[in-house]
Amino acid sequence: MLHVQIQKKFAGFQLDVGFTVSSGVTALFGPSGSGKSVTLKSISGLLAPDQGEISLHDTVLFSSREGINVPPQKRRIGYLFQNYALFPHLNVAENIVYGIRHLPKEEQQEKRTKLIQMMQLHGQEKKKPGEISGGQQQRVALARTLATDPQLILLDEPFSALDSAVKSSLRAELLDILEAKNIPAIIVTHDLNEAYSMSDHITIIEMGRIMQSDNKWNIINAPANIAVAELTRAKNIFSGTIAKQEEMEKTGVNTSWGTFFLTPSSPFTPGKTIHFFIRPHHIQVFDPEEKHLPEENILEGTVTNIISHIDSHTLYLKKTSGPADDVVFVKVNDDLFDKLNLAKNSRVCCYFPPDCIGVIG
Amino acid sequence: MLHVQIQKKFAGFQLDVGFTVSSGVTALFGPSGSGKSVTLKSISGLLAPDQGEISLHDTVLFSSREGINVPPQKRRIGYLFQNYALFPHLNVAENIVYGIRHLPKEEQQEKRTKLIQMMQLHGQEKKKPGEISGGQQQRVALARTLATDPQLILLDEPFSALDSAVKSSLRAELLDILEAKNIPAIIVTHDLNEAYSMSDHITIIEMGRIMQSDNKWNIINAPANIAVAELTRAKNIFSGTIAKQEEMEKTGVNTSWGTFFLTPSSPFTPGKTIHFFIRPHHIQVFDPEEKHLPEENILEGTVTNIISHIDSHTLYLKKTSGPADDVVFVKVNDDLFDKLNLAKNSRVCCYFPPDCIGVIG
Amino acid sequence: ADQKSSITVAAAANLKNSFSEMGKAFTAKTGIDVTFVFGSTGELTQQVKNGAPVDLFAAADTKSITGLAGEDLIDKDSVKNYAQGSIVLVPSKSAKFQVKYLGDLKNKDVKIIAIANPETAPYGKAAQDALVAAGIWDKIKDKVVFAKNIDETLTYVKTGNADAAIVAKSLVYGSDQKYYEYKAWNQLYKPIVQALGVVKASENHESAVKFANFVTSADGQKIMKNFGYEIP
Amino acid sequence: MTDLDFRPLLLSLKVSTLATFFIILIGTPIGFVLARAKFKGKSILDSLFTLPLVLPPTVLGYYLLVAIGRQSPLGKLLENQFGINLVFTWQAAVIAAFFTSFPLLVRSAKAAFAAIDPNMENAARTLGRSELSIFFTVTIPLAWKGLMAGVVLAFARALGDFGTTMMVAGNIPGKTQTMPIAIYDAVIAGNTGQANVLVLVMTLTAIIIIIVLNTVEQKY
Amino acid sequence: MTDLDFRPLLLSLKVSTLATFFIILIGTPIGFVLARAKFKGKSILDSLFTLPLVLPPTVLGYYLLVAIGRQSPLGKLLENQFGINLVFTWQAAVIAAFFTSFPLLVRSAKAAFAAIDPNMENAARTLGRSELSIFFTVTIPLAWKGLMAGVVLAFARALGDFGTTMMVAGNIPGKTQTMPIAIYDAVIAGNTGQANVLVLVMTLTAIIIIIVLNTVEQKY
Ligand SMILES: Nc1ncnc2c1ncn2[C@@H]1O[C@H](COP(=O)(O)OP(=O)(O)OP(=O)(O)O)[C@@H](O)[C@H]1O
Ligand SMILES: Nc1ncnc2c1ncn2[C@@H]1O[C@H](COP(=O)(O)OP(=O)(O)OP(=O)(O)O)[C@@H](O)[C@H]1O
Ligand code: MOO
Ligand SMILES: [Mg+2]
Ligand SMILES: [Mg+2]
Repeated sequence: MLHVQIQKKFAGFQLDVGFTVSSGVTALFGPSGSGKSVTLKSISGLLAPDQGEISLHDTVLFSSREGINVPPQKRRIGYLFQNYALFPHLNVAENIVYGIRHLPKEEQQEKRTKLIQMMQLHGQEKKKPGEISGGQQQRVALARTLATDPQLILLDEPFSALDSAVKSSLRAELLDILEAKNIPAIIVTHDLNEAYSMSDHITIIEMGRIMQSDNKWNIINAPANIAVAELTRAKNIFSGTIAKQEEMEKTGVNTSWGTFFLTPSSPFTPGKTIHFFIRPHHIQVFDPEEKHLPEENILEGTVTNIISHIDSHTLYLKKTSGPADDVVFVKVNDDLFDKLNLAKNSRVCCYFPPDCIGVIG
Repeated sequence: MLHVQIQKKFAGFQLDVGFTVSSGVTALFGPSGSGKSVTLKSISGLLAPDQGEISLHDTVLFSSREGINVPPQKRRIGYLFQNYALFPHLNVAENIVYGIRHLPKEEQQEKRTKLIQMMQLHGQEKKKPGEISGGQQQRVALARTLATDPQLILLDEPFSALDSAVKSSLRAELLDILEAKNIPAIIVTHDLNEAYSMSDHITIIEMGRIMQSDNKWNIINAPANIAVAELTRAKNIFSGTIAKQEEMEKTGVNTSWGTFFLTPSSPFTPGKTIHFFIRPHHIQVFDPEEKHLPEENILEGTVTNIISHIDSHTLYLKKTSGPADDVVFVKVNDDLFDKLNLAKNSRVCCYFPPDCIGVIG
Repeated sequence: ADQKSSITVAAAANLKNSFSEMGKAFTAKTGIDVTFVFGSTGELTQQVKNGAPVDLFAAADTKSITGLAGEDLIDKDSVKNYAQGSIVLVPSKSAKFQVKYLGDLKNKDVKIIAIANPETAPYGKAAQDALVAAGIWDKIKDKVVFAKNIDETLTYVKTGNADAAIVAKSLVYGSDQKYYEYKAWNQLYKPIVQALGVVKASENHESAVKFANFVTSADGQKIMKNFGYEIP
Repeated sequence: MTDLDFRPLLLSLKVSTLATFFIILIGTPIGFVLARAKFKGKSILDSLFTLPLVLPPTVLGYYLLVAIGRQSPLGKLLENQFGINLVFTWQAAVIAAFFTSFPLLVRSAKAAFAAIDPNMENAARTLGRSELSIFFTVTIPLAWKGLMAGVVLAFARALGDFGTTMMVAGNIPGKTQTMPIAIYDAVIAGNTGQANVLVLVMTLTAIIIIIVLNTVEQKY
Repeated sequence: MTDLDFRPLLLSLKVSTLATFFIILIGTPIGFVLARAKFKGKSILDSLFTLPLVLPPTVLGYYLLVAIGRQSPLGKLLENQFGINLVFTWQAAVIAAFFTSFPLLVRSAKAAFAAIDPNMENAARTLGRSELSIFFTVTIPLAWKGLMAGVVLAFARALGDFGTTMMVAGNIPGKTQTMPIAIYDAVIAGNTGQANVLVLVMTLTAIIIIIVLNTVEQKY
C-alpha cells in the first residue's frame, strides 16, 4: 500500500499529486510532460519533493513535516528508467546481477540464469549494452530491477521500445511475476490499451495534477472530466444543454449536431450544460437507404477520410450542416465495411445507442 | 523510387537485404535486433555497406562495384533517430532550423513557425532538449528533419515515446505532410497496428533477411512463411497434412487439434504438410449448448485466461484433449462477452470460418 | 666513525669542475666521502636557510655566507674566503664579428651579449659592473640578455645564440673554448671573493671543518688555481 | 612595499594569451584526429604529443633554442632573409609557452571528443550540414566542457612557465622578463617581501582568469 | 657513448609513480566534489587547485621548502618527534612532484565526472548499492577515459618536474638526482652527447608508459 501526497515546483511546472496504490498494477497514464517521471522519481527517492508525504506499507519514506527522507537504497523500490540507464561498461550478465552482489555466488547465478531465461536473452550475456538492440536493452533493464526483489516496482514506459511479438508475451509474463511475487507496480505508459490491459487501476495525470484515479472500468466509462475523456480517446465529445423533459423516460440534449437522448434515468435539470461522449466503436452504422432505422439519436454524414486497421476501419464523418471543422469518428469492422461498400465520400447513417453514451463529470 | 540491395557483416550478425520502396509510406517491420536501424543507416549514408547498391530516383547513392558512396549530406534523406539525437546545447527553435541555416532569415522563421505549430510545440521554443519531455523531444526531432525538405524520410520508431492522444493526430498529420509533399518514407516500427495504418507497403525483416515485402493486405492475409505469420500476430498457427479429398469442394487438414476444412478452391495434394492460421478476431464463439452450430471447423475448449481490452477481450482457450501447452487465442467483443457470461474456466465452442483461414507460404 | 665517513657540500655552480677534483683529493686523503649539491648561489642560500641537510656551503660570493652567519645558520668561526674568481670575455665561434675587447661589444654585428643575472649571480653582477665602469653599458644594454646562472650564460654562446658572453673564468679555463681576459679589467669590478662556511645544524661538524680546512690548505688552493681561480 | 613594475604581468598575460590562442588553434584539431581517426602508429603519435610535458622545461628550452636559434636552418633563414632574430624576444616566450602547454590541451580535447555520441554528428549530416560546419556547431559545443578544462590547464601552465621561457627568451627586464621570471629573481635574490607581493598579484590574476574561463565553460 | 647511470631513471620512476599514486588518491575525490557539490566559493576553491600550475616551479619549490623545511612548524614537528628531515630526500621529490602535477588530474577528473549521466548513478541507487560502491562500480568506470587522461598528464608532468624538485630535494647524485636534473646537468655542462642519450632514454620510457596507460584507458 503506497500513499503519495506531494508537491514539487520547477520553473514553469508545478506538480501537486495525491493518490494511493494498493496491490496489483496501477497505470500512471498521462500526456508527455504531465509529470509522470517526476512522480516516479519522487516515489523512488531520487528526487526530493518540496512538500508532502510518501509512505509504503506503513513505513514513512518521505515526510516534509517530520523531516524524513529515506535514501533510495533503503526504499526497496525497483525502478525501470525510461532510457534504460544500463551500465555501458558492464556486460548484460553483470548488469543483471549488479544489485545482488551481496548474495552468495550460487544464488546470484541462479537468479541470473532464471532472468536471462525469462527475458529471452540467451547468448547475449557477454555483450555490452551498446552492442544489443533497443528492445534487448530494455529487457536487461527489467531483469536488473527484478533481480533485487523489490517491494514495489516503478516502470517508466517499460514496453515502448519492444516489438509487438515480444511485447505481448513480456506483458503477460510481467503480470505473472508481479502477481506471483505479489509485488505492486506502477506502470507509466502512453498507450491506453497497455494501461487498460495491464492494470487494475488507472491514475490519470495532466499538467501536474491527478485528473482521476479509479478502477479502469470507471476511467473508461465514467470520465471525471473532459481532460480524462480526451486522454482516454473518447473521441466523440459533445456539449449541449438539457432539453425540456417531454416524457419521463427520456433526457434530451440539444447540441450543434442535433438533439440526442441519454438513458432514461439520467437525472439532469433542464437548461444545464453537459458534456457527453460516445466511443467510435459504439456507433452503429447503416446504409442511408435502410428502412428500419431507429427513430432517435440518428446522425447523417459523409465519409471524409478512412484509416484502415487490421480488423477494422475508422471513418471520419462530416455533417453537411454541422460545424465546419467538427468530425465524428466511427469505427466499423471489416465485414460491415465491405457490406456497406464504404469509401471516401460515401454517405452513411449513424445511430448512437443511448446506453453507450457516457456523461462526463 | 528507392532500390536497396546490400550486405553488411558485424560480429554475430549479417545483414543481407534487398527491397524497393516506391512513393508512399513503407513500414519496415521486424523484431528488435533484426537489422532495421542498420538498414536505415545504410540508406542514409551513415554506415557504408560491405557490398551492394543503393539508388534513389535513378541517382546511385552507393555502389560497391562502381566505388560510389555519396556522403549523407548530399543524399537529401531525412533521418529521425531512435533516440532523437537532439543537440543538447541548442534550444528547441535552434534545433528545428539547424539544417536550414543557409536559407534567408525570413524563410527560416516561416518554416520554424509552421513546424512549431504543426508539432504543437508552442512555448517550448527557448527550452533545451533536456528540459522538455520525451514526447516533446521526439516532435522536435521530427520538425528538424521535415525542415530540410528531404526527398525521402527515414523514421526510426518515430512514435514510440508519444502519448496516444498526440500520437494519432501526429500520425495523421505526418501522413498528410508526406502525401502533400509527395515524400516517400520508410517507417521503422514495432507496432503492427502502426505499420498497418500508416503504410501502403510493409517490408518484414528478421535476423538480417527480408521475409516478405508486399502491400499490406498481402502481408496480413497471405504471409509468405511462418516467421511473417508470427510477426504479424496471426497468433493461431496450425500445422497439418492434407487429408484425402472426399469431395471436390473441400480441402481437409488433419492437425493435432482435429481436422479443419479450408476454402473449397485450395489446391493441395493429399499428404502434403501445410501451415495455416486464423486470427483471434475471426474465430466465432458460441455457447456450447447452442443448437445451430456449424457442422465443421468446430473446436471445443476451456477458457484458461482472459485479457481485457477497452472494447474487447482475448480468451486463452485450451482443449482438454489437445496438446498440453497449446493455446488458441480468441478475441470477442464486449457484447458477446457479456452475453455468453464468459469467465475463467468457462467452456465455449469455436467456429473457424473457412474463408478466414489463411494458408502460409 | 660511520657518521664522519660522509658529508654533503652545497657548492655554487661555478665550482662544478674544481670541486669535483677537490672532493676526490679530499676523500683520498681523509677517507671521508663528499657529495655535492651544485646550484646557483641564490638557490643554495634559500635551501640552507630552510634547513637543507648540508654540512658546508661554498658560495660564489661572501655576502651570502656572512648573511647566513648573521642569521646564525652558519658557524661564524668557520667562515673563510677560499677563492677569488674573475670574469672573461667569450666570443661565439659562429659570430660574424669575433670580439676580443670589451669595446668590441659595441660593434653592430654583435647583436646579443649574454651575462648572468646580476640580481642573483655574483658573476653577473661583476660583468655588469665592469661594463658600466668601462663606460659602454649604456650603449650595449639593449643587446644584453640575462641568463639564470653562470652555467646557462655559457650555453648561450656555445649554441651560437649569443655573439659574446661574459662568464666565470673557471668555466672555460683549460677547455677548448676561446676566451679573453686582461689585467686591466681588475679595476672595473670588485674582486669576486668566494667564501664558505660550515652549516650550524650539521651533524658532521668535524668532517665539514676538515673539508673547509682542506680547501684552504695548500693542496686545496693548488686545485683551485688549476681551474683558473686566484687565491684571495 | 616596493614600487610595483607592471611590465612583467602585462607581458605574461600577452604571452600566455597568445600561446593559448595558438594552442587552441592547433591543438584542437590534433585532439580531434587522435580521438577519431584510426591509423597505424596513432598510439606513438599520441605519446609524442605528451613528451613536452615529460622533458624538464629547461631541457625543452635548450632543444628549442637549438631548433629556432640563430644557428638553426630556420634561424639562419629568418636572420638572412628578414633580419629577424627570434631568440630572446617576447615572441620566443610565446613559442616556449606554446610547447610546454600544448600537451595539456591536446589530451583534454582528445578525451572530450572521444566522449561525444556519434549520432549527434550523424544527425547533423543527414540535415545536410557540411563536415566543417558540423565540427563547429555540434562537435565543439558538445566537447566544450572538456575543451575548456584543457584551455584552463594550458593557459595556467603557459602563465607559469619559467624554465623554457628563460632558456629561449632570456631574462631581459621590460622585454622578455615574464612574471614567473620576475618572481624567481625576487625569491632567489632574497627579496621575500617583493616576491610575496608578486606572487599575490600573479595568484589573483590567475584566479580571476580561471573564474572567467570557468564561466565560459558553462556556456553550453 | 658514456657509461649510463641508471639511478636517476629509477629514482624518477619511483618518485613519479608514488606522486601519481597519491595524486589519484587525493585528486579524484576532489575532482568529484568540484564536479558535483554545490557550495559557496566553489569557483574560488576550483581555481586555487589550479594555482600550482601557474606558479613558476622554482617558486612553488621555494614555498614548499618554507612549508616543510626545518624552520616550519611541520619541519620542527617531524624533526623533534621522529628525527626526520624531509628536505633533500627523495620523499621531498615525491612531495614536489605531487604539488606540481595534481592540478592536472583534478581538472581532468572534474570534467570527466561532470559528463556522467546522473541517471546511471540513480539506477544503481534504486538497485540498493551503497553510495561508496556506486562510486567505484559506476562513477569511476564511466569517468575512466577522462580520469586516465588526467593520470597520463599528471604522471608525465611528475616525471618531468625540474624546478620544484631541485628546490626541495636538491641535486644529490644517487639520492635525489632525478632524470630531469641529470639531463639538465648534462645539457648545461655541454655534454650534448650524454644529454641526448639521457633524453632518448627518458623519451622512450615516457612513450612506453604512456602507451601502457593508453591501453589501460581502453579498459571500459
Ligand atoms: N530537473 C528538472 N528541471 C526542470 N524542469 C523539469 C525537471 N524535470 C522535469 N521537469 C519538467 O517537469 C515537467 C514534467 O516532466 P516529466 O519528465 O515528469 O514528464 P513525463 O510525464 O514523464 O513526460 P514523458 O511522457 O514525455 O516522459 C516537464 O515540463 C519538464 O520540463
Ligand atoms: N556498430 C555495430 N557493431 C556491431 N554490431 C552491431 C553494430 N550495429 C548493430 N549491430 C548489430 O546488428 C544487429 C541489428 O541491429 P539494429 O540496431 O539494426 O537492430 P534493430 O532492428 O534496429 O533493433 P531495435 O528494434 O531493437 O532497435 C544487432 O544484433 C546488433 O548487435
Ligand atoms: O656560480 Mo653562480 O652562483 O650561478 O654565479
Ligand atoms: Mg517521462
Ligand atoms: Mg533500431
